[in-house]
Amino acid sequence: MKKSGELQNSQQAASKKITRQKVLLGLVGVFVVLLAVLPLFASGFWMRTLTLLFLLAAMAEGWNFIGGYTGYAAFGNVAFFGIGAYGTALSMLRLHFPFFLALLVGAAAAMLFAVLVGLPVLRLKGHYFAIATVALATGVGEVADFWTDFTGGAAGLTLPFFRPIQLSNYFFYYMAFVLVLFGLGLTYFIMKRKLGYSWLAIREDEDAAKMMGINTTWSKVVAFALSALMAGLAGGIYAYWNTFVLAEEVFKIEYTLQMILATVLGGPGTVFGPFIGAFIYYILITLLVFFLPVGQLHATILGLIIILVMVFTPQGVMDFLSGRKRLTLSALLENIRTHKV
Amino acid sequence: MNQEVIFETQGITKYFGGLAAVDNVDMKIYKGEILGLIGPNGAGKTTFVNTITGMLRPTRGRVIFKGQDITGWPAYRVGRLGIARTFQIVKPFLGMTVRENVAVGAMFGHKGKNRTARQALEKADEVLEFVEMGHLRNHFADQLTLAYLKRLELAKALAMEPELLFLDEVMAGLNSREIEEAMEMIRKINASGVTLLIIEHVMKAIAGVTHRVFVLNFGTELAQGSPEEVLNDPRVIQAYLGEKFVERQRRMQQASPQQ
Amino acid sequence: MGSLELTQGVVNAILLSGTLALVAIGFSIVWGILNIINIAHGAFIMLGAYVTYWLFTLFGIDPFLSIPLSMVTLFIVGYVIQRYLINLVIRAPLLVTFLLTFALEIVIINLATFFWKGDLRSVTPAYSGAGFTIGAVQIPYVRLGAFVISLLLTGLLHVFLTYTKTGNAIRATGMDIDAARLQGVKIAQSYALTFALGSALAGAAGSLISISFPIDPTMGGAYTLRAFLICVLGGLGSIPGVMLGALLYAFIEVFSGIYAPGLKDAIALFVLVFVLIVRPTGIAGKAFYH
Amino acid sequence: MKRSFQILLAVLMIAAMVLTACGKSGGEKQAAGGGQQGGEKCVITFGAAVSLTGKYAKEGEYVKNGYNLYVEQINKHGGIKVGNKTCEVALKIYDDESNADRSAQLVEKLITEDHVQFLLGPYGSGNTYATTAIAEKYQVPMVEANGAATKIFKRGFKYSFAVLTPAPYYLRGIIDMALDADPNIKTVAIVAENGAFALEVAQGAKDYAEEKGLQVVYFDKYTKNTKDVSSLITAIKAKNPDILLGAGHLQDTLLIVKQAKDLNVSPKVFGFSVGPTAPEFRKALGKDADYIVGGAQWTPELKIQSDDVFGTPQKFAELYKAKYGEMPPYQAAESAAALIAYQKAIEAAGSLDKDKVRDALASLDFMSFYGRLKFNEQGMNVYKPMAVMQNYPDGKLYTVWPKEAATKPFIYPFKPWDQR
Repeated sequence: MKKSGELQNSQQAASKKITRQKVLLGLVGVFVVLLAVLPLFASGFWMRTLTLLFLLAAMAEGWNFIGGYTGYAAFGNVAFFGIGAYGTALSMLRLHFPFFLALLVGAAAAMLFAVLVGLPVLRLKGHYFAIATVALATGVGEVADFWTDFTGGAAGLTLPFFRPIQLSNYFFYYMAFVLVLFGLGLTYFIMKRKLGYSWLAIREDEDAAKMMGINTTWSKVVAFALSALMAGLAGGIYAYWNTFVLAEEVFKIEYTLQMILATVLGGPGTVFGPFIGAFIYYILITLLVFFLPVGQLHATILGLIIILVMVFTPQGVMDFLSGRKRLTLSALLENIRTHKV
Repeated sequence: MNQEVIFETQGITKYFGGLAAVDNVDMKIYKGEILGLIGPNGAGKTTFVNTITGMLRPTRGRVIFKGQDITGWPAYRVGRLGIARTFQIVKPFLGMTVRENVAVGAMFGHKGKNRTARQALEKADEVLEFVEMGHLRNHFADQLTLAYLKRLELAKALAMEPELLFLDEVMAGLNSREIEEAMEMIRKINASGVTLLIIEHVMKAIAGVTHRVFVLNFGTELAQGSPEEVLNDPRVIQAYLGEKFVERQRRMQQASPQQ
Repeated sequence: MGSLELTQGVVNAILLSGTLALVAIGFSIVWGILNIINIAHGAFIMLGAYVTYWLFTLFGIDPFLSIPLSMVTLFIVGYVIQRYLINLVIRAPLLVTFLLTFALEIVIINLATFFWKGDLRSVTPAYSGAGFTIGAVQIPYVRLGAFVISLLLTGLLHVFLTYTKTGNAIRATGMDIDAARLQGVKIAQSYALTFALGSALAGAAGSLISISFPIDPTMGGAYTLRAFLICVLGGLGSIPGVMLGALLYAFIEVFSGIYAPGLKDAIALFVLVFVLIVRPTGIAGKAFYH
Repeated sequence: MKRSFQILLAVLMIAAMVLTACGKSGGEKQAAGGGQQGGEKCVITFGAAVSLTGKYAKEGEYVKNGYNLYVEQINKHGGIKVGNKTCEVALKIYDDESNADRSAQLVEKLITEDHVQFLLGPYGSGNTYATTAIAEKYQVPMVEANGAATKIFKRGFKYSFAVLTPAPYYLRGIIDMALDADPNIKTVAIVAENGAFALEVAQGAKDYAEEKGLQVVYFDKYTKNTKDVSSLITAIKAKNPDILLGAGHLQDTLLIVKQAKDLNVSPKVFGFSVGPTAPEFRKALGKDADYIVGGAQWTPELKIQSDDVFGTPQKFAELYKAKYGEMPPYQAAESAAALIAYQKAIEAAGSLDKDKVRDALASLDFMSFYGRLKFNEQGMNVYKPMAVMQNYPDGKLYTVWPKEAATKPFIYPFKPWDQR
């Protein structure tokens, strides 16, 4: 009797989940199409804003692999962005590679770095891992800033314009856009496969995962390297787009925080979370800067928003979107109940 | 029962700092049997299991599985080789559904290599039927009762299709009806050809299902033999009574302020 | 290398280590007992610095005398923040508290910039820059003073944690929260006190820093990172550990500063990562104080 | 209830669409100069992204003040002559938060949505880097006044111009002055912030010093936003140089002076590229600012007669002080000068056509209250010498170099810390 009851509502839950995912998928689909045709009527300003947004979303999707699915609080992913930028720029300037080849070189460099660093650092847990990654990112940034002979140092590197110049806006918009879609696809693909499950298992309980036959070191390094891939590609595109690379710009910790924020806002460990989160976050910022009369206090407003999210729904809006939770006051308060002293 | 040794430890020893948690233990497990491992709290039972399953590196000694020396192997290789275990403190993957929890075992366990994720999920359904949790497959693990969590722990291990299965206090905290079910389950697993080593405090279960019992005390072997002879062995009884006494003392100490 | 560089460097390092220890100690108890990485620690230091600055510029109060005031101010700030904000998410995953304190930092810095402007300010009492020389080695009074006061406060903290009821309660909370509860420790209360204590120490550090270095609203970030480095180098969980870490870090910073100024931080950071990797667990000492 | 998530997403999309489609309507509020596209009466709108928050908030404010002061004055005089009619001048300023990404985003907005005719520069080389690229992309002229790194102009851009003297020239005046005061000066130590601008300043100084037969005994760079340079000072102390030159920003300059005093380092000449001439320098250091010299793009004491709206540096200073209550820092002057360059170019071109104005700028040669405005083929103003100012014990700043512009003699040598 009891069992059959459970059976029913579990099935209901399941079916409801399915339909919701369908609806969600549909909506995102519409959204994507709109974005694809948007350049036809968007101003240069909005093209730039969205291009930056896409690059951010792509980085967030990358961070989601290690931070969202595998549960390792990586706070140094900007290193991959920076290395991608430098790798691309240097191979364009020094080796005279065409952009696309250079882009791959940059991404490869980022991934290589991720593997070399990941092997030792991914043995660390919690805060120690977090700060080790921060430290590495900052350190690498300083080296790039200081190593004048190789990276051009603080004077930076200048890249040629994309030609024909009238098309550059479109070129970079679609580059970034495709990168985001690639990220979505990659995420979806992996999470349907063993690798994806191994990440989840590691996030939930690394010891159990080990005991159940998962080579955790390997899984974690792959997650790290893939997040490096996304950030590296974003960095390469960014470099060519801005036509210059300065260490202080491409290694700034703000980027790390933005990608984490986007992911957490949207929902860590979900396919669409980082994408949606990036949108909420970046549109919000733009609104604050341009359209709200908050003078120079937009940073404060942003901070307060983060605080509210952290207090009320650290699982991100995807919890509600995917139907795992319902958007009710009690659902919001529940979080406090479960997390307060 | 047949006398083929499937698993063997030789002089396994594990030191933490200066003191030995497990000291020079020789244990044989015969194919197809259910071996009970008992001993008072802190006797080193769990440490012993951790040491021989690759969670910890032994300080000394050898671990042999099916004639192969697996001493110091990383846990995941041990798992893939056909040894599975459950944890005394259950380790469910809370953020995943019951079905996915079990599927992980089927993906990476003994026979996981030539399975896709989808096939693993199907395998998971089989196992869930076997442990009678099929109706819960789409629930998230954090929605389960303790009894079901314990059973999920079992299902995850079974999905690995092990030849040798270590059960670490799967019955602790269960009521007598649930214990009956669990015992039934263990017999069923054993009947399906899995060799088991079960760590238990529930003597009724030990007496009920095991073929042999191995007693650890202060990290060393105290006795081994058939359930009835071991459970009536005065040394064993003394060890347990003593343990209660020690237990009471520890409580008293805790009540007084630190340092 | 010149022997002057060497000796002066050593002196600088030792003097610096005092202030750094104070910078790190508050961060360390919060981390050790609440298991929170307080990104806003640097912002608190900044606030402390500004308290001293304003008391000095508006009322001409001597910077050293203003230390207690900035400690009290920050104590209150810290208490409120912990009691009514962080306590709400204290048991959430690390990422949450991490981002929460990060957001706090953003808000504090932005408000500071908004009200006090982004420009650099200095506290220059009559005796600033004065000092005495031993041989060719220069010892500025303010830095010596900062050093002494840091040691003093650290000592006081030790006494407080070891010999007072509240201190014991705090340590108990850090050791075993349930045991502490059994002993009737009010956890929420003791958490708030711990955080407030940490903030107060940050305030004191800020005051001292403001005497030797120019200050601005964004000054804090660098110190937060330093605090972390020091905690890791020295090992989390003990006051002597922090002081050792501070000394170690001071030497790294000063001497990499002499021989490779541009790579100052990079060197320190790579040392950190190295330490973390060679003894990943070794450093993670049990998080309580004794 | 069940719909909540759909609504949420829908709202999200609509928001995005609205912003994108009719984004052009946004962003009016921060316009400093009112009017947009002129119907009958013509208005020339200049746009700029300036740092009003973040690490360059202070400098950004000077820049903004300079721009605004000019606009106010020129409109008082009726406006800028374009052919036969005079046009009022409007200014549109955004806050770039001292962030290059934001800076680029805002300039793109100024061009594609606010449709400003001409662009003015931001503060700092980093942001100038980013924004000049945008201006070039849309072929809109940008006259900037606060990015001195020559690297910006070595990209072959056609539409970027800088009114200020390029970085490598910053410290030459001090070296000349020092040698003039005491020919026996032998050694110089140079420290630079590790930044595009500062490094060029330092390199320029190094080359020039060696050219003048001085021996550079110490040359190194320190991390950006450093909080402690005592190690550096210690190293320098060991070298005991005659001249100590610093290339960086106000922050570092203050730090170096404070800690040089702590460690009792007293060279005969104590000079910086940026800092000693800023009002905060004296404010922050009090008596310790005495005798320290700094290169200045411009000083209120310069003896210049010009027929621009300000006429003389003194008049500019007077107007500035009346409006903002303090003596004008050089950033304000050069920012105003950027607009003067535009004015003269537009008047010469007799049109608002971007390319005509651009060509007029390229061939401009005009003596403004700020100094000579003339650009080389790269768009840099290498024709204006740098002045040197000294903090006098009487608490005031005086121009001490070049001799012909000097209002007081250069006090030499620097008075050692321990003899004060």
